[in-house]
Amino acid sequence: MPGSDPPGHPGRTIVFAFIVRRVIAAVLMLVIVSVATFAIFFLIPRALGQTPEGMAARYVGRDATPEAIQGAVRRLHLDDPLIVQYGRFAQGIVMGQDYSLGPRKAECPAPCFGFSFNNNQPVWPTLLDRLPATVSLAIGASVIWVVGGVSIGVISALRRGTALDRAAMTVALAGVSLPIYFTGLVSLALFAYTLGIFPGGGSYTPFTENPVMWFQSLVLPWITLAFLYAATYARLTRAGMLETMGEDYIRTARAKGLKERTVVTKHALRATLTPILTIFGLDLGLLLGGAVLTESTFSIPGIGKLVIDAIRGNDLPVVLGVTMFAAFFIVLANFIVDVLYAVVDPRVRLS
Amino acid sequence: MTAPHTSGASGSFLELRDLRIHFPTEDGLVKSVDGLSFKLERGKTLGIVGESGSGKSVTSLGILGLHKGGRAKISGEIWLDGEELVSASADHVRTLRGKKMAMIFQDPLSSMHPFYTVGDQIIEAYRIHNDVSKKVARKHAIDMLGRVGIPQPDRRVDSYPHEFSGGMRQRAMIAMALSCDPELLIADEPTTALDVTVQAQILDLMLDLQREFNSALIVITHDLGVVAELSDDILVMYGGRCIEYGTAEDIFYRPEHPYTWGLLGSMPRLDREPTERLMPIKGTPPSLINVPSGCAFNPRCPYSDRTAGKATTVVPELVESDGGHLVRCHMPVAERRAIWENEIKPMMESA
Amino acid sequence: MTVDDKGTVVTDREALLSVQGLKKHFPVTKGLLKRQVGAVRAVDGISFDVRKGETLGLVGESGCGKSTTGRLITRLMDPTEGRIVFEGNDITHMSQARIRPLRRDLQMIFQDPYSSLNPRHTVGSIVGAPFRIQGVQTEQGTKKAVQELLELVGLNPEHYNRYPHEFSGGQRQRIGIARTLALKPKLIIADEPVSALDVSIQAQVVNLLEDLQSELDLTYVIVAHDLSVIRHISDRVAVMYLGKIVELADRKGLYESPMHPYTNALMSAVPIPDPARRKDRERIRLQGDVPSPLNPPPACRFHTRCWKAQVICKTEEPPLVELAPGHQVACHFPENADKVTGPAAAKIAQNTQDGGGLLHPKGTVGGTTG
Amino acid sequence: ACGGTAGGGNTGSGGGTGAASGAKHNDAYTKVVNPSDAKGGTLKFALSDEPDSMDPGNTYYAWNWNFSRLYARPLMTYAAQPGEAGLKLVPDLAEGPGVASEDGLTWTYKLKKGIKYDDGTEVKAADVKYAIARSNFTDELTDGPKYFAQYLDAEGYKGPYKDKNLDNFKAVETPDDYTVVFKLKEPFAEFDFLVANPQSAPVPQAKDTGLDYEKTVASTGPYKIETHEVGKQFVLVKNENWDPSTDTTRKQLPDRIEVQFKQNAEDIDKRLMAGQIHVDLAGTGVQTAARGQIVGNPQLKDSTDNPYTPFNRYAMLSTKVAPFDNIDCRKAVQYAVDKVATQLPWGGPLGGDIATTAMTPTTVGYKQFDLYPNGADKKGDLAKAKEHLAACGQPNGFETNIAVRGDRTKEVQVAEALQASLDRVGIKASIKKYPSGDWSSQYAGKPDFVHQNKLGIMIAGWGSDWPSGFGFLSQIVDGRFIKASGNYNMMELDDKTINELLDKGIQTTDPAARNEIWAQVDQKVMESAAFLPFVYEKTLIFRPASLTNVYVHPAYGMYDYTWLGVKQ
Amino acid sequence: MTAPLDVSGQAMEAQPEAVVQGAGGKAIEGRSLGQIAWTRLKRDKAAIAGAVVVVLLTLIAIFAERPFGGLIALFGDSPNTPNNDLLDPLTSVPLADWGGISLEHPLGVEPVNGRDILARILSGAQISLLVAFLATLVSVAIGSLLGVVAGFFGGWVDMLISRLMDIFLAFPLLLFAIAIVGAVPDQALGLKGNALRIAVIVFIIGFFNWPYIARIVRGQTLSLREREFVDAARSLGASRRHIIFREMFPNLVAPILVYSTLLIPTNILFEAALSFLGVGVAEPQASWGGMLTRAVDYYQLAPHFMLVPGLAIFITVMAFNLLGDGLRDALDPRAR
Ligand SMILES: Nc1ncnc2c1ncn2[C@@H]1O[C@H](COP(=O)(O)OP(=O)(O)OP(=O)(O)O)[C@@H](O)[C@H]1O
Ligand SMILES: Nc1ncnc2c1ncn2[C@@H]1O[C@H](COP(=O)(O)OP(=O)(O)OP(=O)(O)O)[C@@H](O)[C@H]1O
Ligand SMILES: [Mg+2]
Ligand SMILES: [Mg+2]
Repeated sequence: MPGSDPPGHPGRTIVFAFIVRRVIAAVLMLVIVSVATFAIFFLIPRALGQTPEGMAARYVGRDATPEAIQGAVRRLHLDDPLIVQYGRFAQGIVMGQDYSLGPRKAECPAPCFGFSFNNNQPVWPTLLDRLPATVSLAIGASVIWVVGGVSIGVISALRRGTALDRAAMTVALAGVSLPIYFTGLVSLALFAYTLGIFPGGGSYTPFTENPVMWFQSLVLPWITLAFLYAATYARLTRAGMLETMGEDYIRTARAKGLKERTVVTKHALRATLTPILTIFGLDLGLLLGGAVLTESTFSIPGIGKLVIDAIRGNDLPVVLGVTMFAAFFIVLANFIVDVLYAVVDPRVRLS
Repeated sequence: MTAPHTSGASGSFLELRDLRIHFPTEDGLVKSVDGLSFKLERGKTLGIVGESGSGKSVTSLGILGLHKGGRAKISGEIWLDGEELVSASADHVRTLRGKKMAMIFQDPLSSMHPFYTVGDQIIEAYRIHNDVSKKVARKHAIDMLGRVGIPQPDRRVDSYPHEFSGGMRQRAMIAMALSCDPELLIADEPTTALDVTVQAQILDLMLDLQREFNSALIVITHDLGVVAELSDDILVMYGGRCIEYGTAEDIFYRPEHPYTWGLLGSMPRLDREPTERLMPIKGTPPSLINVPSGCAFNPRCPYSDRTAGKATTVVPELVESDGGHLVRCHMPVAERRAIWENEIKPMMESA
Repeated sequence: MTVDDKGTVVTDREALLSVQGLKKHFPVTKGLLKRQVGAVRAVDGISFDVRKGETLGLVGESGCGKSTTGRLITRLMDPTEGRIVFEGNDITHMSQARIRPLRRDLQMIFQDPYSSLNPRHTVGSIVGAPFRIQGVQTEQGTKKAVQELLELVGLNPEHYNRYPHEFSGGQRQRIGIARTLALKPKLIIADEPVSALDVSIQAQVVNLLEDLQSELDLTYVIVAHDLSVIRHISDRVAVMYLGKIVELADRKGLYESPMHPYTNALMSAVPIPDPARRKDRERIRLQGDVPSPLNPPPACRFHTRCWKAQVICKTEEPPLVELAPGHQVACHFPENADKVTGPAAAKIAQNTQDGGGLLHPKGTVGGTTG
Repeated sequence: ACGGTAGGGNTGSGGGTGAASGAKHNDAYTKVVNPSDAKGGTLKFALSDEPDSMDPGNTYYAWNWNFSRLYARPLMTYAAQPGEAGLKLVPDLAEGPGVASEDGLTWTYKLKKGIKYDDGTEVKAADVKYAIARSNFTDELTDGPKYFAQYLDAEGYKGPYKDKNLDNFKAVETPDDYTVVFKLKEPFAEFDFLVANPQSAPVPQAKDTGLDYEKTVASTGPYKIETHEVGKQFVLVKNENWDPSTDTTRKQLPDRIEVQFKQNAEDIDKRLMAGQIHVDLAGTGVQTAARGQIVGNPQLKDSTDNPYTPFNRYAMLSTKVAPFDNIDCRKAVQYAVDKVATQLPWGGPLGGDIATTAMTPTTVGYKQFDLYPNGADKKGDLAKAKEHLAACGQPNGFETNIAVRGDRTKEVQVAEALQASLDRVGIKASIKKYPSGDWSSQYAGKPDFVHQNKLGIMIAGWGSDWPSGFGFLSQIVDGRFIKASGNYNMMELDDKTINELLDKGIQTTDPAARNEIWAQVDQKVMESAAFLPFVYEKTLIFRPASLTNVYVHPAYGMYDYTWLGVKQ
Repeated sequence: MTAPLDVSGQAMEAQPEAVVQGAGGKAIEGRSLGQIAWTRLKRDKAAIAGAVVVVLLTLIAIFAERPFGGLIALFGDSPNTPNNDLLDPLTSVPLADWGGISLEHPLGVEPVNGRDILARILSGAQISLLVAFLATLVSVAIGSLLGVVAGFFGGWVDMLISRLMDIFLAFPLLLFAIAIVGAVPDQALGLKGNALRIAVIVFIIGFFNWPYIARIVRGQTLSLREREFVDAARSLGASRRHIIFREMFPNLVAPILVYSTLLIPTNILFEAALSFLGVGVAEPQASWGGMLTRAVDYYQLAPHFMLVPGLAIFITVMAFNLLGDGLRDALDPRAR
């Protein structure tokens, strides 16, 4: 409503209500995601004829007796109705749960995503344990791609039609078109094994252990991952800049006598980056849920590697846990982006 | 053009000499402005009227030097207060923008940056040309907002453009344009987007402010009513050229160009008895790529048969008919006047 | 139009269209559960008749509900309240299926010549669409009929296979008009038919509309914000303010002796293309903007900007009544009061007495300059 | 000692490679390379996988049966010797080999006195009994084999987690603290092999934490657990309470032993060659890339050994799926197969020797023979194959399916090679991939499924749990072991002679006579033509120069992890 | 939200230049928007190059194995014939240098079994393109339909579909794909083997990608719905079906087309990634991603084996992207 809002609006309650609403929506979404994930991993196999025994057989030794399999079925509650299994799963997340280790029970405080079928470790601490690697990868790469991609995009847009622009956009297109595992392998072959500049795959070292090694081991994955995204961001930024530079308010800024650099950085870039921020948030959220391909190419012990291994090993609780975790990050990113957007773009503030 | 530019500083505050602004495009060369000349003194108002696409906006942006660095081809001379702007460096012209000359745009919403408060945008305009602290600039911005009639300027200064109504936005635009006391103010369709009642307010405001600042004002519009309210002199543009120029009285009481007659005849008027029929101009505005040969208006001109065949072959010159009244028409002065007096005027006044 | 004691609508025999107490409120919702927290009162109880063969003009500032009215009459929107009677049929709540055949007689011209034509269809298919949609067979075949229509609106019939983007704004508007005319409607609602056009083209279209009216015996409701165009084209004019009709009169009465202060202000705000008159003109300058229709001022909606407003204007809504023959006004303190006849005059006199004093001290809200 | 992680990072320049001591390729196969008694240092292992469990009672990984001896002493163990001598069992916790009763139904072991856990308490016979109970009779510890449950006479026993009273476990008796008596359902002459399994390593009931016990195993060996971060790393330090005088097979050289799990396989090779780590714990050899490097570099090659693993890689032809119910059709396959091609996926000659028998060369009782010589170049005898096809009534070949574990790249490649070689004689085989997780419970190990889906050929592999003909063969060729699910006799060979021979063998107490019988079984199995051996698997394992006391233990097919020391 | 694929071009409008210039202009020919787009596209060399490659690839995919063994037969070797004699028995890599490139094997042979790489690349092209096309078709079908419905009907329908999109977007697609493909039995729905695999992969990719296209279509529909020609049709008494299919749909074709062209490369990459992770089509059927997986083990010993399928994917994806970008520019009235 143009001009009708008295200044000094009770903004805080509105922001609060907005946040509460979004949180409720996010939680609802997570519930749905968890149900769907659960259905996919537990319902589909059953629908396809998998029996509880068949599932249990994967988790017992090489030639387990039927009794052992039955025991595993009981221990893992695989014979419960699915709804009960889901209920236990959900309850575990909210209230924690116990788990029989044999002579005694292990406690798994909330949020409990259950125990790995394969090594009996609680899933949640495993996830937390794997998180730093993924975060290292995602954050480092995102810094590179945002800085790189955005600057290339801006320069390209400003030098539209020049050889520089065309070259940058060709490289960007290549970046989007190359499968990340391929770039990863090529860069490993080249920089790690032929030239020996960087350590090879599987050399990830936690930051807390050895920051120098941490950095060295992540340079290649960062660059590889950033290459893919930088390309996308360069294209996005360029398109956005071209559009923004044609906006009336840019003309106004020039008409005020602003220096071109100010026009570009303060006026054009600000407006261009706002929608890109949204995409960035979602991309980062997605990555935090596990950069599956990058992590498996470079053997980084992150969430993505964890889940691939878990899927291969049929470790359902871990798969379930990671999926939820990943979905959580996506939902969280969505939420943060929404809030941030409201901060950055005053036009959406009150809606 | 052999004459050295030493002819130099013209006496007028603003003088355009044979300004041409052409845009090379895929479809051909767009001759948006093709040989435009006029003079304007301080404290005077020039109205430029013409149909959509006749080159009005391109002219005004050209004066501000906003086509520099783009793909436009500019030739001719623009003298502003003794300085030639076409040949001046882009950076020098930039320093003049905002301070020496300023502009008000048609659509105030899209012409203001959506992410910055109105105050910030005025402050920015002020601080480019005045080395003052933020605080001082803010005070000035509040001052300016107050002067253009925005209620509670000290609170509204922190509003975003979208929180303003259309009229208030246009006031804010004016405040921004006037923040550095420009000597030349160009208003490109300042009221087209507004309701009549608000338009009346803005027109009043512009008149008041011009009187107060004694600046030269160029008002661009296609509403003859608006020019009549504001202008001392009027320039009628058609197909990138001036086809008639004169005082407001010349244009409204003694128009000599068939196109001007058409404009006047097309307009239903509240101040006269309603006519039976309007007198439209047939056909559509010309393409600026393939300007009709000869007189650009000839395909639409009901009198082209009275030009002894010159209409389609010879480009008419802009000739002074009397006392500064310039007309670009092949018909002899006497014949034009006769047509106006005997055919056009009576029809327009008949009920 | 009146309602007899049996409740059936007895319409003016001449009235082609009759609108009574028409309202449209757009709900404003909030939150996850879409709780309604208010309503935009776009159209808030308007009544008028349109007689056969006449042109009714609808003017007002942006956002006062003109387009909404047009869309309600053509049932592109469902009214919140009120009644629309077209040719004796109550179409207020008629289902789309039942209203379909009636649409042949009730057509609409749109404002934006760029968006009102589907860019992916040829002129032929655009203008021929009414035949196809309504399943009308023409004697000469659709193509021929379309070409005739194109000729009728002054377009080259050979343009049959062209696409809209190949035409200028004025030509496009003609295409739109040709489409409207295809089914030989009785009533045409035109929403700002010329606002998007250049003056010179505008005149062409205005002339065309007038020609067609006399040729085809059409009835128009023309919506516009340009008072001079409306004066040129209309027989009667309704002035709207914030979802209400504040004044409704024939052209002469309205333009020569406007009674509602708003009409007055509106007219005097129109710039006059006569340099001589700018110095000596008496102008009424309204202050501020139109209030939000989300929260319109009580009683007389104009009282916040009216220099004549008194306390009564804030408490008692003036009804739209006929103050002079054929001249309906909704105001407690009309201008040109000398024209007022009948009991209304007394009422006004009484208002002037017990009005409760001016709401706005001189100069703060508007008034004359000169 | 020094040499923690911090130092490890930057060592290992090019000089780290090569055989410093002048050892040659396969030297560790026959003798101890770099013998040394120098103590100290940190021995570093890496594993690309993670273990099923580090609990000796709950693991079925071959390397872990080797490795767990560092902290768990079973009743018997293999002699610490390279070559055939290493396949001999010697007493470990026990004073001597088990004594069987006349009827062969009880086996009695006497424990050595004075063997202590790392906390100083003495090992009691009841702890051995408890270890057997928990590892074979609970729902929780499912990862290890269940031989004791299978052979002991423990009808109705619920296991120690459900029934805390150990006295109800009647199949094992402990008349005193140093005597353990096992009661069997049937005579079982190779019982000593069973108790060489780490499951017989004692566990004090009070210390048992079930699945979590792998973090706190009560050590009887030369090392004890310092930390165990499941799935990440495992650290052993010296066990002061280990008495070398009671232990003839182990050494205690490094101060510290570290294992990192879940390391990148290729990277393990690189670190091995750079000397940053000492042993690839899995013992399955280097990856393809490293192999290529090693093959081309004689110096590197001298640092490697190429031992047999306990595995035979083979295919089984289902005798119940047409047309393989006809022995001639099976023989046609035996002749048609290009064994060079099926050897390639394993890594060529370095990955395994072309196999012609069911038993592997490192199994006691192995005899070499070849019933289906398929050409001098081993690429198939197509003429003979066609002959048998004709005899089988399918002169133009037939269609069949090859089932394979889809996630086992090498096996898939073998299937492809087999497919291509059979194609030459008109046998059109389609490859069916199944997930390895459910392979034996749902697919190839489920005869019903095999019949329904006409899985004529199933690619498999088998490594024996103890290196005898019985250990190797009984599960895969005994007709009475055909199970409705979890079946390993996928060819469904139910030959009376074979079954009887197996029974006879396991009751024969004389090792020589017994071994003769195993060879006969092998012969019989091959005669059925349902068993199609590809290779006796070999690995190419790398021994960094810094490793001392290295030799390949034949029972495990990898280095003896209890002997290793490191140079400092 | 990934906007590289955002093609929200507000259809064709407001192009004063395209207006017929009555006087002085050249004789007017009726040019449809498609023709205009085509003229513009023709000027875009990169897009044309992309289009040429796309056409070639499509032909290759179609004629790879048919008729009569197709292109593969032309070049000699069948994709599944091993050539063990070309391999070093110790390392399983090609004996000859350069990965065994020779006249018979123009791109060399695979390690381990010596299959002809060219033949496998050609054969793999079928899978890549088939999966990508079909999956795109599925997404486009679901996405356009739901997008139009959401945009057109608005209200709770829109709300429901939009939430559904959010939920779908919150699923980690790759994980699901891996899990589901892994769980698929050998035979179901009357399909078996690779046919079933492909069907499942197509379904998953298609089914989880629809929200992207639905978003775009919904946005377009929303803006189209506001256009007056929709009102015009309604005021003529047009049915909803008429409005959706006759009025809206022609205007949605361009963005859908552009988006599809840009979705295809994404899907090619996705299929390759699935194969790379070992859940794609089953051997011996060649697929590019599957070849890359195998190459991983040998990428130091036989780098050509990694490069060839990698480049194949790259070129294909690049070609589609170039074409898509070009189409977008050609169909977007603003991009000039
Ligand atoms: N950057 C440009 N490149 C190419 N052509 C241009 C450019 N800017 C303007 N033109 C063309 O120049 C002509 C004149 O444009 P201009 O904006 O001056 O018209 P105008 O008189 O201001 O019309 P309106 O009343 O619609 O604002 C138009 O035909 C326009 O298409
Ligand atoms: N679909 C809608 N939902 C909510 N509010 C609406 C809707 N359509 C119109 N309105 C509001 O109703 C009021 C009247 O709108 P309407 O379009 O009828 O005005 P108008 O007189 O035609 O104005 P204009 O001259 O700008 O076209 C405005 O305040 C507008 O914001
Ligand atoms: Mg303009
Ligand atoms: Mg409107």
